[in-house]
Amino acid sequence: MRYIPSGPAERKKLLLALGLEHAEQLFDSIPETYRLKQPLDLPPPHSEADLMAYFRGLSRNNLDPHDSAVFLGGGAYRHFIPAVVDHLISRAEFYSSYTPYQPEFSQGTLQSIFEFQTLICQLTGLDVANASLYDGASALAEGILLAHRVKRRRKVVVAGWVHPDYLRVARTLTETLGIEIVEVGAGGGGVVEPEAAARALSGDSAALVLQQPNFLGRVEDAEALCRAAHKAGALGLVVVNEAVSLGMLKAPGSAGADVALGEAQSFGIPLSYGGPYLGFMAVRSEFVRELPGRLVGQAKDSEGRIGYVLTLATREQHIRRERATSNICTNQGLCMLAATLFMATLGKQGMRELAQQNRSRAEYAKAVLSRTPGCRVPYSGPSFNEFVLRLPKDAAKVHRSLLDKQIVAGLPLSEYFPDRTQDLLICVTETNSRAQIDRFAQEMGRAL
Amino acid sequence: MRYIPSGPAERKKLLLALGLEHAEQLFDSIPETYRLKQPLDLPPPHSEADLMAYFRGLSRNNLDPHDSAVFLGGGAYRHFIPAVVDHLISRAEFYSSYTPYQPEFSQGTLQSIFEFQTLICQLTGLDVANASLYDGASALAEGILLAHRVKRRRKVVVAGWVHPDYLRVARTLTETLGIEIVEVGAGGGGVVEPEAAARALSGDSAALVLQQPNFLGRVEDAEALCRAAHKAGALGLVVVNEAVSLGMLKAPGSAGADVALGEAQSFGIPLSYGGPYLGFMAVRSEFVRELPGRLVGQAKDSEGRIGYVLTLATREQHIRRERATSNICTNQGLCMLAATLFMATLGKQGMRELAQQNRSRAEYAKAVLSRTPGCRVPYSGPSFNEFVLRLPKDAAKVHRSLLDKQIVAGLPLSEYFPDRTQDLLICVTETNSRAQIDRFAQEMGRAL
Amino acid sequence: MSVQKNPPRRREGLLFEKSAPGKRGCEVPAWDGPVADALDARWTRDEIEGFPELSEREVVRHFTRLSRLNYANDEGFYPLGSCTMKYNPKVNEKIARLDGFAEAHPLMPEGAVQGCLQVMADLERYLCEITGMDAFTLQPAAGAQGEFTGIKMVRAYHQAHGNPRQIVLIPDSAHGTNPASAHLCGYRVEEITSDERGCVHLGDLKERMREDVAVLMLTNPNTLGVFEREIGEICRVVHAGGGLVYLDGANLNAFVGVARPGDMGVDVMHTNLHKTFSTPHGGGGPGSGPVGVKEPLSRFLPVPRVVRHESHWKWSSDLPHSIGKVHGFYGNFGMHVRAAAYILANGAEGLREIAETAVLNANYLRKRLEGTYHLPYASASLHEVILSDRNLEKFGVRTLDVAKRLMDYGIHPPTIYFPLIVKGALMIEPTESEGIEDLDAFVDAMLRIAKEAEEDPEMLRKAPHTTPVGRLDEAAAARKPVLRWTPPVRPEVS
Amino acid sequence: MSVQKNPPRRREGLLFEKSAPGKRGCEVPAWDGPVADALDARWTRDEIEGFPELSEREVVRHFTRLSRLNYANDEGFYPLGSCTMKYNPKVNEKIARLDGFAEAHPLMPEGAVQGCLQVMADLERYLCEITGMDAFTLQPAAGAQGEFTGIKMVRAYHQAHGNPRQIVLIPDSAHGTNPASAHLCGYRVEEITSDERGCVHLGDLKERMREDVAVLMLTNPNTLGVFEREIGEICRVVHAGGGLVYLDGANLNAFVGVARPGDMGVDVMHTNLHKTFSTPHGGGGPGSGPVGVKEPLSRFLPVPRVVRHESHWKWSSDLPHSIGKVHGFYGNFGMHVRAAAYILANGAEGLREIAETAVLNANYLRKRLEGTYHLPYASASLHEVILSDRNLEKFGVRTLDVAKRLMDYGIHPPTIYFPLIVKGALMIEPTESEGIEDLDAFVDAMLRIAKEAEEDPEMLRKAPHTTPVGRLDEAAAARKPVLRWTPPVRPEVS
Ligand SMILES: Cc1ncc(COP(=O)(O)O)c(C=O)c1O
Ligand SMILES: Cc1ncc(COP(=O)(O)O)c(C=O)c1O
Repeated sequence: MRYIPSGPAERKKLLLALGLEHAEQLFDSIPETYRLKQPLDLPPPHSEADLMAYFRGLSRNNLDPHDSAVFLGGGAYRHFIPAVVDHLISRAEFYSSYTPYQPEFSQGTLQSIFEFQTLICQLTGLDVANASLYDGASALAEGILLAHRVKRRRKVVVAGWVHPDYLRVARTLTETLGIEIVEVGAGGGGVVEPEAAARALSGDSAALVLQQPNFLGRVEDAEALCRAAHKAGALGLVVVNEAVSLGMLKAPGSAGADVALGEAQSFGIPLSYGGPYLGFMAVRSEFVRELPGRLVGQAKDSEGRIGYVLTLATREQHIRRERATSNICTNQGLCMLAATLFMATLGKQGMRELAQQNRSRAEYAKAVLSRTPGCRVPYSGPSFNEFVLRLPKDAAKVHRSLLDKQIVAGLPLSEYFPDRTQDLLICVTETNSRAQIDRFAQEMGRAL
Repeated sequence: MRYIPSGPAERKKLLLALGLEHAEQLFDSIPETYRLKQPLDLPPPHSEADLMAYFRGLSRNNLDPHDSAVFLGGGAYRHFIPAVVDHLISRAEFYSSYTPYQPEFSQGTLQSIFEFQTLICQLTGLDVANASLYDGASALAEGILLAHRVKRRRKVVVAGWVHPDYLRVARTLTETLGIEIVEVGAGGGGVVEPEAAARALSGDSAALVLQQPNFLGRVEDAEALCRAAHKAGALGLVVVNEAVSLGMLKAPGSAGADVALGEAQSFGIPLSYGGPYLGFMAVRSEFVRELPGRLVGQAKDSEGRIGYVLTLATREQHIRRERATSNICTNQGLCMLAATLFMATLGKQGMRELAQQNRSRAEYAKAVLSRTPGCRVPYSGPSFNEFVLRLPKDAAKVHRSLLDKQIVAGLPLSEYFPDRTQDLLICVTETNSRAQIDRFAQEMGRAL
Repeated sequence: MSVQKNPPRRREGLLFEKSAPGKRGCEVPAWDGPVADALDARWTRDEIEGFPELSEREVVRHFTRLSRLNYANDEGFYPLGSCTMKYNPKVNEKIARLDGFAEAHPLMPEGAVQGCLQVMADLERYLCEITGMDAFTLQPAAGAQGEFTGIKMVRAYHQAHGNPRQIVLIPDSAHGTNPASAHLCGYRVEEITSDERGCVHLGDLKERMREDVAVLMLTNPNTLGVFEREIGEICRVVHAGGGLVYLDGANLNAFVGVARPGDMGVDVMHTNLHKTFSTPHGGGGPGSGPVGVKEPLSRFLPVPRVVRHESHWKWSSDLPHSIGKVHGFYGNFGMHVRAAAYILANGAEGLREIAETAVLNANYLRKRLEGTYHLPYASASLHEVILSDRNLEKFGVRTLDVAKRLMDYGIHPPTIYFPLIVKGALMIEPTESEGIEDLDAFVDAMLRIAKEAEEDPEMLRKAPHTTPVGRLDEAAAARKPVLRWTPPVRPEVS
Repeated sequence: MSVQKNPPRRREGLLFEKSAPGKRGCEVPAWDGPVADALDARWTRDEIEGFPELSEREVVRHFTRLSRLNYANDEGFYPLGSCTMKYNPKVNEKIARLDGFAEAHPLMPEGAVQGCLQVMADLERYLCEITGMDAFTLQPAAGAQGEFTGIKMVRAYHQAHGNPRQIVLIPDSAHGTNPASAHLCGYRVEEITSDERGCVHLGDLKERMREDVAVLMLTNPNTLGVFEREIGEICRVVHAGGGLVYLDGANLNAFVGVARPGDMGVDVMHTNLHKTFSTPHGGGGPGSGPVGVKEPLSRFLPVPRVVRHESHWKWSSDLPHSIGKVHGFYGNFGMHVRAAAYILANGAEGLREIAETAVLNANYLRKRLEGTYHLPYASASLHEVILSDRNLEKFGVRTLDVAKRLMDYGIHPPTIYFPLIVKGALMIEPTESEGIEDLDAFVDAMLRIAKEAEEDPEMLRKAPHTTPVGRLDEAAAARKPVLRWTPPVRPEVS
């Protein structure tokens, strides 16, 4: 097999050194009855050329991303990825190494994580960030668990439009610990009324959760909501699933959040049909010992040279086992590196401009689409790069007919909320050109 | 500019250190009259996203290589490239460094070249190979110049079907030195008769040149031809432009060649619309000091450790200036590395099997195509992965009509030889599936 | 004399230290439409304080330099036990980056992503065949999340039978994620002791196997690299008590293609695609931890499930007893493609050759090192061998010193101090991806270190000596953690 | 004591030494058709003797290790004078690898490669604008081939005027390719001496400018980094004698966007895309050396030419006076794409910023190093500065020692001993791709080395001390050249 360095000659030599005659003897400790009598029923070994041809064929069974106009968001965002990201994450030193248990041989990874932690703190306006979690959805679950540990209360209030899949995951991951997740619906403007949230909070509320911008793309009043949470003695958890918005919207920390968490796929990580993505979490410093996942800290050697190490490991499963803050072990290392590279490359100005341009393009699309007869934007308040468009007829049908024109007309909200048959959730990023937007509006007009 | 590390602040600091006020002063030594009064008339600076979009658009104006069946050879061959090739040549240590003038900082490049030289010697059956030349065509010119230097004779006999572009380049590059290139046509079998070649050779012939397999894909009798050359006191030069054939056909050195040269694009180098490719040259050891281009040799340091260095530099222009063996300086370094990786990855067995399979597929195509009514293969002798198909009507027209079916039906020979209006030069490699070949034959039948 | 032959290398500063105002490494694309009015200031922020400003060149140079401070599996031996640091085929990286895959949005209509669905359906089928389980979910993002998912299904199963039960049994040699995952599912953990062979103490198991035990989490081969021969009996005992058996399949590499957990009585298991199936470890992830179940548990699998509908693949959430979702979308698809490609590249023969070679390599190392290093358990080894520092104690040299010193020989240290049941454990897993040359180099280094322990223990205790930084003081770092860069406080200008 | 803190690193063996029978790193694709009959043995070979047999894993590890023995421009300062080791933008690599480009066969019908033709037409146009020339050919594969092409056109021009002439004038400071290229075109070379400013000695030029002089090959700025201010007068003198002026444009980076050779009287020139236009140096190539001409020479350009025909691009060979072809196809297209992308990324402002920054950096280094190191020519520097070892002579330290010692500081040495008119030259070209941090680190290292020369010259003469191998004996290597691996001769078995 081409991936294995030992050929027949070397194999023989090694067997000889062990005094064995054939490889089967290596498995003497596995009871005979369990050993396979015939080979597995799998396709035959593929040469590299055949492998490539097979998967290229499959990949071409997907929609050609360069021959279509895609207006999909809803938790995964198509953004431009500078070439440096892939170039650098493809260096064997990064991608073929593992968790930096041995710091003297892993300063590259460790320093990158330290930089990532810092960047996330700067973006969220909070004090400490960890080295990544699986994805935004599990980050929300971990955030709820953290609030539960800190507050020793069992209720969590979810305010308004939080990504429905995040909530499902959070439920799966927290319900057996007796945590109850209560949802407070949004008001007519597509955002939650802080008063409604306040009413739902009580003495057994560990946290209030809001998403910024929310699932419908609207900007929530995070400040008022966090204030309400604090009043009830609960933590304010802000979920971000379009991380690009952090270049423009008030930092969660400045809005009063105790925990900011979410998904940073937007930062240099390809859509890749839903994963691998990048969960992140940042908290106020008082909660550092309750953080789940890996943390990197600064250290020194005997000559006083600065280096970086995994630290506060006593929070983690390999030391504290069932009393750990989380069960996470392998995290999203290389995605973390991609995000670090993305943030470093765009930099302070780039992050701001990117956010602004996303909004400009989305506002433009909002304007031209809402001029299409029969269409309107039901929530008129501030939004970022997503918005709801309400059609005069069944949105899923229109969506299907536009697909034939190589346009993916956002997400029919009926996929998540069966009664919302006329709504499309539309996302516009810097990858959608003006020509695409105009064509979308035009074809929408025809389809209605 | 994003590629420049100094920003406005740093720029100011550096100017200050020089006691300058503005950058224009840096150019005081360029007479005022020559300095541009207005900016160059070029397109505006492109963001990376716009750049990528522009070039992706252009690349999609070419035929989609994965949605078509291409049967083109004629000096450039489509072969499968293992992923390791691109992965490794993309390492910054290889691709962003330069000619290894400083061996202690360049052992990676130097050892690779030493390995390449060895591999080429093994493949060609000769003693010494250089570190690359520009391409096969210029390698032929360099080979002729070498023969001219060695033999001090002014005539070169070209036997049979050598790539016409190679000859054109060789003429451009050698004619001013008074070298005369004489062509001996091929016989009816698509190969040159050794007797005819012998007749053309004389006491002022420096070399006989043959291509193996020749431009029409036929296997020449290299042994007899080299014998004839030697008899006339000339060198035998064997040109190889489909390097994959070396896995199967007799090594030029074993056939009596004094010089083997040609194009190694087939070894891991993308078609890339004609370049960069990889010229190579190997010679008998007596001619080592007449070799053009770079050479790497083994050396030792004071502790006896083995290392590699550029050597025999006195042949080269930077030392010997106008008396150098060639003017070449920058060569095809990274292509050399790609070829080394390709050869190492395929290895002894892979090279053989690849050659065999190319021939099997070509023979299959020959068989099915020649069954198409009206078509025939005019030269029936041994060939490798190319052959001529003679159609009952204008080949260029048929070629154009098959293009509409996403089939590139080889090369109409009329492009090089206006009188050969019915011939297609067809190449089949391991990248052409049986289904493609069958479809080709089917559509050919329809087009006739 | 102040001249040094080896002048100190410059430390590579942090991104933030290299930043200077006005620079950027990437511009946003040109936009020819109207610019949106600014949002009200109550919604927006000022500039991101402290965020770096760098050119593209600087970013590349910074991270290229950082990369060179790392040791790579592609560079040399990396016998990190329990992590299966095998070769990551380059073609898999290319495949995962094909535009059609890399740019597929997870909420695309199914008709526009048939290629992705096919990959996932293929992989589920391959995994079933390889493990002998009946159905797989690809959602879990890593092994630990797989454990959670598996135990959660166990819980749902017991719940459906009237009682979720309360206890999860876990051998004392197990990985820390096992108890942590069990806990997250609301279970209490009880430890099973290991017997003198390093295996589950059958008597202890029998004693603890009461009716409130939901599941036994077994690792096989266990973290000592020893096959739990009595797995048949173990399963019988647990099943007899109404419990289920969970297999931590992290060590599948030891017997892939040779035997199947599904044939041994296992009810539910996870496998780590980043171990046996070669998806790159990426400096700590991303991984993928698919979970396989036997039929009785399949109605609890996470949704959505990829199913065939006429000539197409579709997502179905029609599984009323499902535990729900554990991932925002469908799991780490990028890893699924790579693993599927790996399985196809290998075929049945190739997979078996993997196990054979991995076990061969581990036993070769054991043979050459035992004696010089203490072998705490004499049981037959499969894919990894556990040694300890007992023989070096008399020189005051510990496992940590051996590990650090290996770096001076250009070799990555094994996993150390795990499993916990071995004092000063050195957990060595060569995988099938090492040839004799590198195995021997490792052996040579280990033997030389044992000699150095005798001759110059002090030097060992200060190792490594040749790395970019020396031994770092981790204890001090944890005492006063510095977890982010902060701008230097400027002395006030007077 | 035999214990060493720094144990010797293993030498990475050759491919051939690692080979073992029966292995391969890549299989050929499956073929479901008939296998061709074997060719007659007279046409075929036996196995390729000595050819390596390795797994993919071994190939990757071998070359990854080799790569780590290299120093990379992406890693640090690389001031190789005359080579313009600037940053290679990563996006250009991605663009050149787009399937549509990378898989385009050069003999495709024009309609199937409009994208490629557009790129080439664009690039020719950009280069004309940047240099002020009237037409460009992209065929030459590197600068030296560009020189040949240019001089060959000069010859054709003179020939067309009745006499090819016999002599090419070249300043003594010129690069070795200039005389070599002139010679290859059948010309005799005469050297022009440099004056005390390092520039063309006008008197000498006038004297030598006879009617059999075909062309003057001028480098501007010259290899001392000094602008030939009198280029106007130089061109007048040459033109007056019926000669032409060739510009070696290797140093275009010094004034791109600031001034244009075409405005100075130059008739023909080459430019190196791998210098000014950032295509990667690749460890020695591939490069690309487009040649630009003024109108009177354009009818001699190599064929084919890319031309517009209605709404399409076409190849045309309709140029009866063409010198013919210098490349098998159209030149190094892969480099053309990258250069075009680089020009588009920069725009006019960006290109000018390049020249400004390159000159700024060179002058900063000059300012900080002159005095400590001897500055042989006091003329104003543009993009590079030439120093010499004169001030270190008294310690017995030479340029070579300084170069080798720089490696111990983690910095690539400058070009040394070139140009030949400076004894012990250190030719330092920082390019625009270096920021203050790296410039200062270089200065610091150079100043420390000057001090070390005083304090410990012996140590310098033995440098480098920290590289994978020490100073290699190049003279011995040339005396008994070993240019390939050969199998070890086995002692006969008795
Ligand atoms: C035996 C064992 N179980 C479980 C795990 C956890 O897997 P993961 O890191 O993928 O979450 C590991 C990982 O190291 C392991 O070695
Ligand atoms: C001044 C000068 N001229 C010509 C050349 C030759 O260019 P190339 O190496 O591209 O053939 C060089 C290359 O180093 C050079 O520096």
